[in-house]
Amino acid sequence: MKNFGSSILNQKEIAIGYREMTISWPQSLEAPLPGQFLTVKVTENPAPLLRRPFALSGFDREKNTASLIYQLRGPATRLMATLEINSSIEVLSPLGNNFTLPEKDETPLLVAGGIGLGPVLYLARELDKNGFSPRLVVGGRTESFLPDLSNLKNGSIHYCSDDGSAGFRGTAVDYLKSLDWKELPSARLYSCGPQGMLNACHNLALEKNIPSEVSMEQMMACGVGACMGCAIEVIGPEQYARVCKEGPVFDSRRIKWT
Amino acid sequence: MKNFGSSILNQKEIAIGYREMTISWPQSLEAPLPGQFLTVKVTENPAPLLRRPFALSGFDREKNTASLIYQLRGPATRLMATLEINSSIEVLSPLGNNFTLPEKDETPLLVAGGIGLGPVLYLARELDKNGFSPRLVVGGRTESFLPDLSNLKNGSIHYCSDDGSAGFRGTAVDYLKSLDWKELPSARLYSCGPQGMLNACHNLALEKNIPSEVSMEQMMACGVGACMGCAIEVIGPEQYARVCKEGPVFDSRRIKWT
Amino acid sequence: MDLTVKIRNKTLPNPVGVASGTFGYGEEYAQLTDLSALGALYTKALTVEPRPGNALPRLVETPAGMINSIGLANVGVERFLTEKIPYLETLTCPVILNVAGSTEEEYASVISRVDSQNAIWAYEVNISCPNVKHGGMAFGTDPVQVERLTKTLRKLTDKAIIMKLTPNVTDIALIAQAAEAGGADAISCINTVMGMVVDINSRKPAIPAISGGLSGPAIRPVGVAAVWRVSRVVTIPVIGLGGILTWEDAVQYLLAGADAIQIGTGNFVTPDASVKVLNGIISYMKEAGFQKIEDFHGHF
Amino acid sequence: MDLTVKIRNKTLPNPVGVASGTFGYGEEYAQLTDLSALGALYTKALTVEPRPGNALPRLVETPAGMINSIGLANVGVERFLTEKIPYLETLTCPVILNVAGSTEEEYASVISRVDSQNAIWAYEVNISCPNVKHGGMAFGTDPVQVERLTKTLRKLTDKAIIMKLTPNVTDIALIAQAAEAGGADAISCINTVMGMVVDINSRKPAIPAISGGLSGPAIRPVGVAAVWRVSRVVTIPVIGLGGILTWEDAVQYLLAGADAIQIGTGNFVTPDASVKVLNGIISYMKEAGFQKIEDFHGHF
Ligand SMILES: Cc1cc2nc3c(=O)[nH]c(=O)nc-3n(C[C@H](O)[C@H](O)[C@H](O)COP(=O)(O)OP(=O)(O)OC[C@H]3O[C@@H](n4cnc5c(N)ncnc54)[C@H](O)[C@@H]3O)c2cc1C
Ligand SMILES: Cc1cc2nc3c(=O)[nH]c(=O)nc-3n(C[C@H](O)[C@H](O)[C@H](O)COP(=O)(O)OP(=O)(O)OC[C@H]3O[C@@H](n4cnc5c(N)ncnc54)[C@H](O)[C@@H]3O)c2cc1C
Ligand SMILES: Cc1cc2nc3c(=O)[nH]c(=O)nc-3n(C[C@H](O)[C@H](O)[C@H](O)COP(=O)(O)O)c2cc1C
Ligand SMILES: Cc1cc2nc3c(=O)[nH]c(=O)nc-3n(C[C@H](O)[C@H](O)[C@H](O)COP(=O)(O)O)c2cc1C
Ligand code: FES
Ligand code: FES
Repeated sequence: MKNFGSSILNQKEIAIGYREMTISWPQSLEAPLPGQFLTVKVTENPAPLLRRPFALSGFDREKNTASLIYQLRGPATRLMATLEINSSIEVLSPLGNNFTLPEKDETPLLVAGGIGLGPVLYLARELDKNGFSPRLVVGGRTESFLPDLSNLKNGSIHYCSDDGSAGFRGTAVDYLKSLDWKELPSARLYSCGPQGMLNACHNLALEKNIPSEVSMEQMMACGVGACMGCAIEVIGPEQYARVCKEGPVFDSRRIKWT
Repeated sequence: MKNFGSSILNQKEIAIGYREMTISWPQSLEAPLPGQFLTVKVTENPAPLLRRPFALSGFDREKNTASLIYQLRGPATRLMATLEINSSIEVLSPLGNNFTLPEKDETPLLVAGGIGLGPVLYLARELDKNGFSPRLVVGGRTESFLPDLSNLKNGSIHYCSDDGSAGFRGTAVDYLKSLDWKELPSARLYSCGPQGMLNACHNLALEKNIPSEVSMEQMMACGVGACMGCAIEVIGPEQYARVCKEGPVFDSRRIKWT
Repeated sequence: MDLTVKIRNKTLPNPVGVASGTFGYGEEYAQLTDLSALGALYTKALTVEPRPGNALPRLVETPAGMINSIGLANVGVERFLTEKIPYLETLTCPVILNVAGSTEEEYASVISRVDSQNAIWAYEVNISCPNVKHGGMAFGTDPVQVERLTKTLRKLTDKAIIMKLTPNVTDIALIAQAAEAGGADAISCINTVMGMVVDINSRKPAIPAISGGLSGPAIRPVGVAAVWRVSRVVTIPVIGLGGILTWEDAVQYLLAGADAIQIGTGNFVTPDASVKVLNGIISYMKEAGFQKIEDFHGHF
Repeated sequence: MDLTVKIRNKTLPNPVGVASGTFGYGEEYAQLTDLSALGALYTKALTVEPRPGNALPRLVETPAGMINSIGLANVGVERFLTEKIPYLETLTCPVILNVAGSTEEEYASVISRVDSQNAIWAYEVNISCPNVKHGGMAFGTDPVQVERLTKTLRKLTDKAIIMKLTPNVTDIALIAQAAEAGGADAISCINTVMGMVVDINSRKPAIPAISGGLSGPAIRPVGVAAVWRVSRVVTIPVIGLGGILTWEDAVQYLLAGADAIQIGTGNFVTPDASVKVLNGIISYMKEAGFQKIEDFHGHF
């Protein structure tokens, strides 16, 4: 974990309203794992004040570059979009925990929606590299929300759109339900995206009795576990867990879904 | 007077730490006169909050473009320097009063220091165009503070630097004092720059018994005369005058110099 | 859609006003925004005698805000009647006169002397002023003084009396209740928050008065909280202000319990903020299916 | 150059501390900043019983600031002694325990139960908490309660007692005097300013507790003004905080009368803000020819 000045090496639009940014990574710093995130200080002016958290969407140990996918939403992401190549930003990373790797014989099912694409994509690529055959399911409202993803070697990518304008017509979870689950005796589910999607993934995992991890979101201030601001409700002896420290990845059975 | 969206047509460094910006001007809007200023809204974020005032340094009625010269000082000017050509800014102008034109037979003596260059340069060019022979005296600490100015047709430019690295060694007022005042029976003084320079110009004008106008500065909030924030002390029935409304140009005899 | 806001026996055409001290007497902004579209124009504070205002400089910027130390710079009642009233008479929007003083008698004297003017729609009483007879603490910090002052002024006029509260108190709800008990027709809140900036180069306060009034987006959460607390305990209309730049900010105030709002510092940033905010409120109401301003209330 | 700050019978190594609730127990920041360089580390508030903290979400950003509604989330005295003290014992910087409670007895109980710990350098008493026995108004809003609470706690320990004041009062100087009269060794000011944000999409308050504590640069002018007023009327050291991001901000506080400062929200923006601020203060002192912290005082 380190707070460092990073150079923007590249950034481009990958879907309407979504951008991918590639930044330099200090050689001395540990590589981020899929599921981990960074926080960005977007401006020296005091507004927007707080650093903004983004999941890593990729990492290249050889080139020492990391990438993130972000949606244009408010002041911070709008500012980020104006940053030119070679300009620098202040980054604090790697933060939080990471996705658990599947067992050797498990089929990894990965579900991404909206801003959840980054961490899931990173996980898919890592799993693919490590000999797994991840099935990456990407959901969006229409075709225009679906980024063009580089193909995986062993894995596969499945697009779903609510209006059927691309790929499967329906949600990512609808797609998963439509699979032939008999040929998926030992699957493991990973998801990141809107709360409703995560909850549906959790329910599916319960139904199919498979392990399931979700990457959660909450407003953050410190990002390092110091302020208790990013708490979410969990089941267990402690009522709350910190998304930035105990998370962002949680066993979906630990979350108190509401 | 209008608040309008303007395009940045050009901007470049003209001396170390000083930049000139050229912006588009609405066709329907009155032309700004030398001495008048504009205020710029630099960001949609609430910090820096207040609009920033800058004097016009030039205006082209044919092309409908205006320019300003600004010094990099703090958050607003730093942001302005990052604005790319064709990006837009919100401008409120023309604001304030303007310099009084000299009488036909008067020699206009113009004194500029630091951020006072803009309005004085605009005045010099206008006077030059109108058949006067303005003598523009530009003072700086060293050569590197002195911008390269396009030559005037009838007028002349005189550089002064405190360290003698360019032109006359000494202040702009020292230079004026060194002139042969017998050949300047009817001169008129205009100045804009640091308070000390303005005060020295005022004293010189008193000594030589010539008319003298100074362009003043004060922190501003509204820029249109509504808030009473930009008051300065003046001599007369009212204790204070608003720089944005009664000014920024004042007869130097009206100012309560301190 | 009904945008009117009832105060005493009259109605404001819409809930968006411009705040005292930030809009002069309107004339300065006439070229920049449509004055006839204003829900109300609150004038700069008026005192009996002319006041030159505070020493210089009077302004300093702060993070997402500014501090002003204008003082009660104004021309006094006499010149107000001859120099300002003629212009105000030409305006079609309601003009609310902001009234200030150092003693109860001064406030009373202002109102008595101007009350016959038809150009004045109502009074907004600025009680952030120090009471010279009570050790210089602001009128607005003591419920007893607030109730008494309100009662005194209430007797002098048939126009609405709006008491404008300072946020620099332990319990603003208590002050609002005192104003209502004294007969106020509405509450404006908030005035500026006490703040201070030190110039680290000169090692002096940035403004000679040492501390001044903080305004702008920085204090918006303070204003919204004040409106929420005040609107729980009074039955008269609450006019919310403090840090409103955009229509979204204004909607926050309305949802928190305000019946109307004012834009102060926001005018400096966006000269036609009032028109933009009003249009934004109208669009929001359309989308939400709100018919009237009260529909903003009671959601939590 | 002497950077130390004397409080009671001990000295802080330098004036730059990190504020309660924003720095955990230090462990979370150990990789990001040099903890041994801290003038003081103020821990998250400790209460007798564990508290889970407030409902979610707990944070919302505001212009140049943020509102938090963490509540007094902490593990309680028992687990503090077993889980937190061992780490705190490894730190070389002074650790100041922030103490909270709902009754005078609760505050007293915390101090009694932890006072033997050498890892605790002093106590900072958070009196922004509502007093359940006095109708829920915060302890820190009533000078009588503040003096009594300070007296009670003063008797229980030989360690320094720092009373941390809330800015949500009419006259903070009065509260500071009450703390001094009760035997406080220093004053910290300010805690957060009451603020509120409404989510205009859900039409609910952004945080379930409705209002929360505003912190960050937005409130810096409020904190500087409070330090100025308090430092005029007490003889004990004043520790200034509220909105410090940079060394320039810290110098403003010192010039306004603070003997030391704390960085709260600033840590979130710049994890090693404390080191940067300290270095900036040192450079400023060199340039100004200041030999000691008191040289910041008396310039106006
Ligand atoms: C662990 C984690 C990982 C994330 N990964 C990604 C990602 O890979 N790609 C992506 O596009 N977005 C991601 N987000 C969300 C991202 O942080 C917000 O989109 C971003 O902060 C928006 O900032 P803004 O100023 O543009 O918009 P704003 O208008 O400020 O905010 C829009 C929304 O973003 C969220 N948000 C704002 N500030 C914060 C904050 N300080 N902490 C957390 N959430 C905030 C809030 O829900 C807010 O309603 C992640 C969030 C978390 C907590
Ligand atoms: C009538 C007038 C004409 C001006 N013309 C020019 C010009 O032609 N070129 C130029 O470079 N500068 C000019 N200035 C000064 C210019 O406004 C400041 O340099 C600018 O505001 C700095 O902003 P900043 O955020 O970069 O720096 P900051 O760090 O915010 O400020 C640096 C200094 O600029 C001044 N300043 C800041 N904000 C304001 C404000 N709202 N109103 C007035 N002064 C402010 C203050 O003296 C401050 O100490 C003029 C000022 C006035 C009043
Ligand atoms: C420059 C300036 C002058 C002000 N003068 C007055 C005044 O004369 N009377 C008054 O009641 N309030 C005065 N105020 C307070 C505003 O009306 C308003 O209550 C406050 O600024 C908060 O709103 P804002 O954040 O929208 O500016 C003044 C504010 C500013 C910024
Ligand atoms: C997330 C958060 C938690 C806080 N928790 C406490 C606390 O437990 N006890 C306390 O006395 N102050 C607490 N505070 C207040 C800070 O210590 C500080 O007084 C306030 O935030 C103002 O300083 P700042 O603007 O530098 O943050 C908390 C502040 C924040 C932002
Ligand atoms: S953001 Fe501070 S604990 Fe998670
Ligand atoms: S800046 Fe408002 S009156 Fe001049």
